Amino acid sequence: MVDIRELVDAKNGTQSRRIFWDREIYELEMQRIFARCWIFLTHESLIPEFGDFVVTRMGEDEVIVWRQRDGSIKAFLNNCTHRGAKLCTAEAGNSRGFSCSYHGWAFAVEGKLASVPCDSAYGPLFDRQEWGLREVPLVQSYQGFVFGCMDAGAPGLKDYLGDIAWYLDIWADVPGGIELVGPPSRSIIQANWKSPTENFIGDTYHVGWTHASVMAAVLGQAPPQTAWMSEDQGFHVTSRYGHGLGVSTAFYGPMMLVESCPELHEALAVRQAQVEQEKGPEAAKLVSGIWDGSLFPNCSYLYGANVLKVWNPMGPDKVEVMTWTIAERNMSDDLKQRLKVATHRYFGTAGMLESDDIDNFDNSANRGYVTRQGRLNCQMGLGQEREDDVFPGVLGDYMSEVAQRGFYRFYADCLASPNWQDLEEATTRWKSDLLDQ
Amino acid sequence: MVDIRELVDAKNGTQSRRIFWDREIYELEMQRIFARCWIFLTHESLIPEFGDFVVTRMGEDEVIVWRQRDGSIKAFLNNCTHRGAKLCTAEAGNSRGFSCSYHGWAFAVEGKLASVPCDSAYGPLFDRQEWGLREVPLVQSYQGFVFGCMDAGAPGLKDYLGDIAWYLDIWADVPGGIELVGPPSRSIIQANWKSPTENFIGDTYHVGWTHASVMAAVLGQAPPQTAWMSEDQGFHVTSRYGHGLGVSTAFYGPMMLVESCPELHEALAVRQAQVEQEKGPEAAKLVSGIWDGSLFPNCSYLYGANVLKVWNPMGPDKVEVMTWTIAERNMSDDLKQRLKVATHRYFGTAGMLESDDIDNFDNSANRGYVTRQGRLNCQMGLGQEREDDVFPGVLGDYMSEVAQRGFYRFYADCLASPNWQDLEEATTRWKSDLLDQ
Amino acid sequence: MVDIRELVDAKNGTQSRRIFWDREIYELEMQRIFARCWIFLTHESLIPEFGDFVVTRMGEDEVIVWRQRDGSIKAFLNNCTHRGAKLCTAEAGNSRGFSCSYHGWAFAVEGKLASVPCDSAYGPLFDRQEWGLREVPLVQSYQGFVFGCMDAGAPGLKDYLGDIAWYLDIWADVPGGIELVGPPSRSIIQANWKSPTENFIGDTYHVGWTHASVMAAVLGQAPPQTAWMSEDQGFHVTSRYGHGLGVSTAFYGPMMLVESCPELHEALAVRQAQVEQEKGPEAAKLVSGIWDGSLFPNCSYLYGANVLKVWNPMGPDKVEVMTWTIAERNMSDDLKQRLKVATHRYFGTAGMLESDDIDNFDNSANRGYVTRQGRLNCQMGLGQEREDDVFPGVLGDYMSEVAQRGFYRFYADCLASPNWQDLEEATTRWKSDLLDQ
Amino acid sequence: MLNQNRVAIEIHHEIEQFLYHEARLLDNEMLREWFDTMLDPEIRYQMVMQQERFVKDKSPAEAQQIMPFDERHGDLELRIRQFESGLQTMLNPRQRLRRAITNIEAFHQEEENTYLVSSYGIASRHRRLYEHEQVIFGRTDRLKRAEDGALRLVARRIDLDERVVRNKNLLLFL
Amino acid sequence: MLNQNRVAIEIHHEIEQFLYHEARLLDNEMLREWFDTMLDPEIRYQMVMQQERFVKDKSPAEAQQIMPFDERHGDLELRIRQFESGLQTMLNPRQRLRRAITNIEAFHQEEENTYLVSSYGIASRHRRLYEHEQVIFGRTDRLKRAEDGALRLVARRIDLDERVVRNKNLLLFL
Amino acid sequence: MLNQNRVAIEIHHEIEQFLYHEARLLDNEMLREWFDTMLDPEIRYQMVMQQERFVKDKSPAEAQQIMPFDERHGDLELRIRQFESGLQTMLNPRQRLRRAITNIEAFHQEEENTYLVSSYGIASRHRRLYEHEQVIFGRTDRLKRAEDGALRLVARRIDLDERVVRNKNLLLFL
Ligand code: FES
Ligand code: FES
Ligand code: FES
Ligand SMILES: [Fe+3]
Ligand SMILES: [Fe+3]
Ligand SMILES: [Fe+3]
Repeated sequence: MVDIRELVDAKNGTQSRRIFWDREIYELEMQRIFARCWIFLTHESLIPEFGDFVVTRMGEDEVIVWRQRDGSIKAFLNNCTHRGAKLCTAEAGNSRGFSCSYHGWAFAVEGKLASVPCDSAYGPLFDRQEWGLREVPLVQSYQGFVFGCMDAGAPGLKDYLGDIAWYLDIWADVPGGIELVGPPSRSIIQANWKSPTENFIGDTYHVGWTHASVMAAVLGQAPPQTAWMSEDQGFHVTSRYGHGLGVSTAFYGPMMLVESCPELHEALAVRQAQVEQEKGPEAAKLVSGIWDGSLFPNCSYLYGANVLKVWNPMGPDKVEVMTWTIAERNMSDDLKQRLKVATHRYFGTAGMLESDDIDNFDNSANRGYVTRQGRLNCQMGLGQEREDDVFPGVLGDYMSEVAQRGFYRFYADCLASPNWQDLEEATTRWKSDLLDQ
Repeated sequence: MVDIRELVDAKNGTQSRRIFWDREIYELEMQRIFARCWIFLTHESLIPEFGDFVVTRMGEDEVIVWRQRDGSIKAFLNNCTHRGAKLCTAEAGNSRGFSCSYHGWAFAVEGKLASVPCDSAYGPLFDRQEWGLREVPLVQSYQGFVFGCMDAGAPGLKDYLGDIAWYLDIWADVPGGIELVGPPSRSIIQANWKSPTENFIGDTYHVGWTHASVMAAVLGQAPPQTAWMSEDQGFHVTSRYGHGLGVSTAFYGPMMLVESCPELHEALAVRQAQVEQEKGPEAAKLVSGIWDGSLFPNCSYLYGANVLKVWNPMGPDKVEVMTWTIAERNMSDDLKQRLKVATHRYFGTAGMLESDDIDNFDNSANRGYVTRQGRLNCQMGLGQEREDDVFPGVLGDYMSEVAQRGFYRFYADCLASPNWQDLEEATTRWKSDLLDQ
Repeated sequence: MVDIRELVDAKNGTQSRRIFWDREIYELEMQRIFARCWIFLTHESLIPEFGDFVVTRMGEDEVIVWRQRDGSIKAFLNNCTHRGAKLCTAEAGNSRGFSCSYHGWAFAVEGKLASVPCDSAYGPLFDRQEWGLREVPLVQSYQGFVFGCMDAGAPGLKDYLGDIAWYLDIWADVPGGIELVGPPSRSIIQANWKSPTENFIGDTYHVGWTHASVMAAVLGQAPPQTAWMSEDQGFHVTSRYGHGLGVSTAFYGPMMLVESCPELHEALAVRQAQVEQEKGPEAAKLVSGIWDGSLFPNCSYLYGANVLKVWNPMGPDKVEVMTWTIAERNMSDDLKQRLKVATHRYFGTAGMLESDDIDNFDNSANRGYVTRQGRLNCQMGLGQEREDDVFPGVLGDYMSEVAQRGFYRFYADCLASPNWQDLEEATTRWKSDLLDQ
Repeated sequence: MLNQNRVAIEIHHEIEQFLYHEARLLDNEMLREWFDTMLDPEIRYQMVMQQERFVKDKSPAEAQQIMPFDERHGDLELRIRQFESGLQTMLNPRQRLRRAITNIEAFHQEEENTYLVSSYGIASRHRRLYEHEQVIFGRTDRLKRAEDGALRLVARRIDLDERVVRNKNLLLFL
Repeated sequence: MLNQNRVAIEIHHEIEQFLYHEARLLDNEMLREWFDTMLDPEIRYQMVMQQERFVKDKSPAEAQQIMPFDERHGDLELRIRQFESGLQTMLNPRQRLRRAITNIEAFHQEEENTYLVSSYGIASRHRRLYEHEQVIFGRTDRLKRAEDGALRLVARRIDLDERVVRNKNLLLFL
Repeated sequence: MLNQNRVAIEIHHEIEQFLYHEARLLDNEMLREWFDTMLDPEIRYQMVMQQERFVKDKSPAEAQQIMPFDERHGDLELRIRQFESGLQTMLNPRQRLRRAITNIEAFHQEEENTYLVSSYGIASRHRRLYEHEQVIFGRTDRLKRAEDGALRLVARRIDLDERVVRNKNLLLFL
């Protein structure tokens, strides 16, 4: 059995390289993380109408996310319960039901086995009610972001987001709401799913170094790496269930987008005024910044650069990256399309920033028996965690690894806990553990 | 250890998805099924002369099947016993011996290590007699079909075929005998080996649905799926060791072949008369029908469409498909060649019917930890098993899954039994278990 | 747990096929062989100057081998200790330090973490001294060949080479020393790493058979296989730690090279005179022969054909082959380049001899559950081992498998021993065990 | 295919464009247009794979080769009707096929206005999210100039280099 | 792309050589020269992938397609400046890209001296010791003869056959 | 390879057909015919791979490159004799090689009747039941018109894009 506490030293901020490589650990992650936590499915804006659906994954399980007649959303395993063929072969569309390609069992939008060809051949021992699609037990939305959870014993989505919800509201609770502009770009990279997630959760550190080429192209020359660590840069946050984010207020969030989307200037000013009114001036300052963040386990976003990412695991060494553009619902269609192009220019599969990052995540660096005995360091700002009057969660400097440490703290708790009850217990004193350290 | 009874509920006709995915189960299959049961090797007609050989696989073990001087057939592992290099690199041919490419050890047709270059260098501790090719312990034929078995404790081939032999005789025991026209087409598909096997053993259900495009092309429009379930359609059979087959007497067997092979009309009439005389009018009716069948574990055939298939496992998610044309020995060479083309038009790698099927077998549908907790349904006609005065075995309707259930019943017994003695015991009451259910 | 003694019968010279296939055995090899024995890293001539480096592998662990300011050589795992990215992405070059591509941690030539960008963000709990590169504990040279060892408890390199050092001196201890001409060719083949190693350690047997096509091309017709087993052909040697080699004095070593490198004639005569003076006439005779040899576990060479090979494991079924040309330092640059071309003509990835060999090593011959129950034979000359007054080690005929048996004897001891102390004990009576047999 | 019978540059260009046009039609699933405008009614359309036999093997060719296609005009039309049925789940969502054609050489045949054409191809198929397959082949075509002046395909033999098909199926025209 | 508008053989040859020359420039990392000599200032440069949708899906094209590139002259120059920065660790050691171009067909456009060109491509990228990727694509270009008599690329649409990118990235010009 | 030295269309066509013909000869294992009819006795035949070095690396080229082939006429003949020996188990059953050649550009050299030719290639090898390998390469050839009027290959440099060979071996002519 895997010894979790040896793998992750949450207190000292170090991890074993084995968590990025071992198949045994990966299988445990599938079970205790991806079949237990809230997993991003889609945004409501992508399936607005009755019958709209997208197909996505929770861990390695493929699910259909489907708008119901009553406007609610359900999710089902995308597999026929008869002889097991894949049910829906499209990524997205609109349908009130799917017929299996093999023998024609027909499943309705609410998951029922609606009709069975030649059903009179079945006989009385077959009970059609029992063989509907297998439903994801929990599906809930927050700010239109739809999440699913395979474990009926999990806390509700809002509780799961915890301290982070306050922050999400700042950019997502806009009038009219936000939306994701699809379809997502998709690519498969050689990485463990945790590598890009930890990068987006709080890796201020790499920006000035890894992305120097983009800085040089855009700004004429690359600023020094320390440009991202001045006093008033902002902060990073961590939270009970591992989610984290960072805000730099020293940089103008949409700086890379405004050339093709100048309307963003004004939209941002409007939003800033709204937030000031709703949450006060401290919160309002965040609006014009650039944010990075990840929701545990595998959903990341950049506000300012306006991208949302999902890092779908495909084995310990492979990730499928999905990327959407974040827009406000009230924007014009034309602006949304320009935004889509502009965000992909930097963060798509041909993205100028994205391309810089991928080698850094390459999982092959963990190859080797001796190599994997080694530990990794995540100690920047260790011991400097703090609380704040305005900002929820536990904070660290903008240039710190407080959010990554929080991610691995909860990661370890998750793997070590056989169920949500134990997990709740294990994390109940998370804040004092951190602050009293 | 794998819990077989949890994986397969033979009584209720359900299976765990894990049997199509787990490497651990697959390894057990290699041991307890493919190194124990009778495995199709070739047909005698493909190696008629002394020295004729084909190379094929039993499970993942590669074997040379070789015609001996006395007309008997032996089979050997296709590997040199010296440093282990592959011995024969051709698929088929004629040779009285093979010399290993590495150091030239020469093995004779009967498997002996016939000569060792530089043998005087070996010294007295080396005993050449001990290092012949490893022989497959049992090789037997039925109607010219050659099977091998790695377990010397297995029942004889005729016993192993059991109730099914009666049916095979109908189309294979023709005057002059039948033959396979080769070479086989070969392709690798993403499937577990059980998926195509269960399809061919009794999947009437999919024909009208999956193959609607062919029906439309051939008939102008696709008939409804229920067209295959009328009263007098025929039946499916299952037998003690998992073999099964089905006959539809409502369809004219060679309907797809007669356009290019019109001689089949008459041949069929002749054969029908013979069978009537030998086995009676009930049996004769079957002659003009279309049959599907599989011999446990991985050999399938369609009489009427005249193809024989082997589904060679290459891991839990990969199968190499081999396809031969079935012909009567007494047919003209020209007819045999036309038959070869016509059968491949429908069931080759570019076959119009075959191509429809492959997605349905795709093993990736079992990806996902939660997905694999699910069960699959195989209950069509459950509880409606019956015996018949004329037809051996246990019968179900033509539109039923009786044969698939029988396949998985024996599959489970096979995996659960450490040896043939236990396996014989486990299956001894198979018929009453089924009928009294 | 793996039962080593069942896998390798050192006394009788047989092995289980499983050692060439099983993942479990492979993992144990990584631990008990590649993280324990001396592994070839490079030759001093390839990194002559301060800062010169090459990147190579020890087992699957990638290491930087780096010339220090004081002329010594150190080796380090090629991975950043921060978040684990690969450090050096070149194969070779010159540098006094490497900065990680991810966040810019900078490591100096002696392995220290020399500088950390934004280090003031770290805080007092971070100790930079602790996070230098992980160093290979032992790095030593013999005749300029640099080896590393992951186990600090290992005997010194000279002791590890044991009886073989005497032989190496004959061709490597030349005035001015020898050097390797790079860069190496690299290719990946489907083989277990032990297959090519055992081939080079003593496989006289295959030469006349496998390479008959080259003999025919060069000589007009291929001589019989027995041409390599005359009385005065030479001998093979095995030694305590598994290394072995063979010398044929009946063939003129550089016969394939002299056409493009005629200077070799004279160089050889000069060297022969030197050796006669240093080690006597018996040793001198070896100088004009052709030698094959492997150092346990995975470094091979041919003197006469002047190639050095490393067989780097990439899983149980894959090897990366690296090939260098052996030259004398005092040769002219022009001759070295001609030698490089000529050696690759025979032993590069397009090499006329190399190409003949690769199929023989193909690991797929071990596919199959029943196949892997089989054993392999390595008994040529078993029981004919002898000692010699002049030549160190235990000798067998040139046409024998004495060296292969010695390789697998130590291989088994290595896998069975939990540490070097036990391993020393297990091998202490190796010679009498062999000779009294 | 003797060197001296090579067609003149203009005819070569015409043939090359004919083959590229054909590939584009097929890649765009315009099978009926291909069938109607480019094929001669006398078409013989073959795809051939060889069994692995030793070089010295003496068995006749038909014992060594397998033909996934050996079609006449009517057989091809039957296959096209299957594609036109709209009922193949395999093609929904649509697959993306691309036939890159290279190494075109054309030679005059004895019969006037008839050309023997050799070409190589690399066909790629992408389908569903993750499936990607490639098939490498050589072709020997016979082209004839029809009465309307346009070229028609009279015979095609496709030689596949692979013995074991790695494609999900070969239900496609190369 | 009607068959009858095909350009004459000389123009076809010129266009073909233009595309091969372009591939060679790009493969040799001469991006600035490519930008300066082969692109029209009005260039529209697009790369398109399609989401997997059922054939009968009725949603508009922009809801089904994703464009890793939809660039104008200035956007392309920005990207070239990134390559020229010398700061991309991704390109050090250098990668080896090779764009094999096939199936070239060229047609006259209504506008004079303007050609519609269809071509296929197989681009390979080798980098580091073990990475090898391939991307298959079709291109539809618009070429214009500039005042200096030379051809310029006015528009390019690259259609990728793959839905899920298997390349480490697509930071390259096809 | 300056744009302005491109050969005229007729010569280009001749060179293209020469290269296709060569590929077909080699693919059909007619090595001796290739050797006798297409190679100049002064031939220099090189295949080159590059070690992975940082861009700024200052070591000389020969310290960075490895040549699986650097052959003269006699060396090539030696290799052909190996193929002709009939003793290579590697070639029995026979392997299937196919060299798809693309991106051909040809330029006049200073020396009369001499052409510098750049081309790309994708060579595929299928062998045994399951082996399939591909190698991507660029070639720079020097062709000369011999006294008999036919073209001959005087020099060939094959640049492999891969650093680590994935083929079982490279015992083949590209
Ligand atoms: S598998 Fe879906 S209907 Fe049978
Ligand atoms: S391995 Fe077969 S003769 Fe040595
Ligand atoms: S991973 Fe190397 S500096 Fe961060
Ligand atoms: Fe980044
Ligand atoms: Fe079917
Ligand atoms: Fe050899």
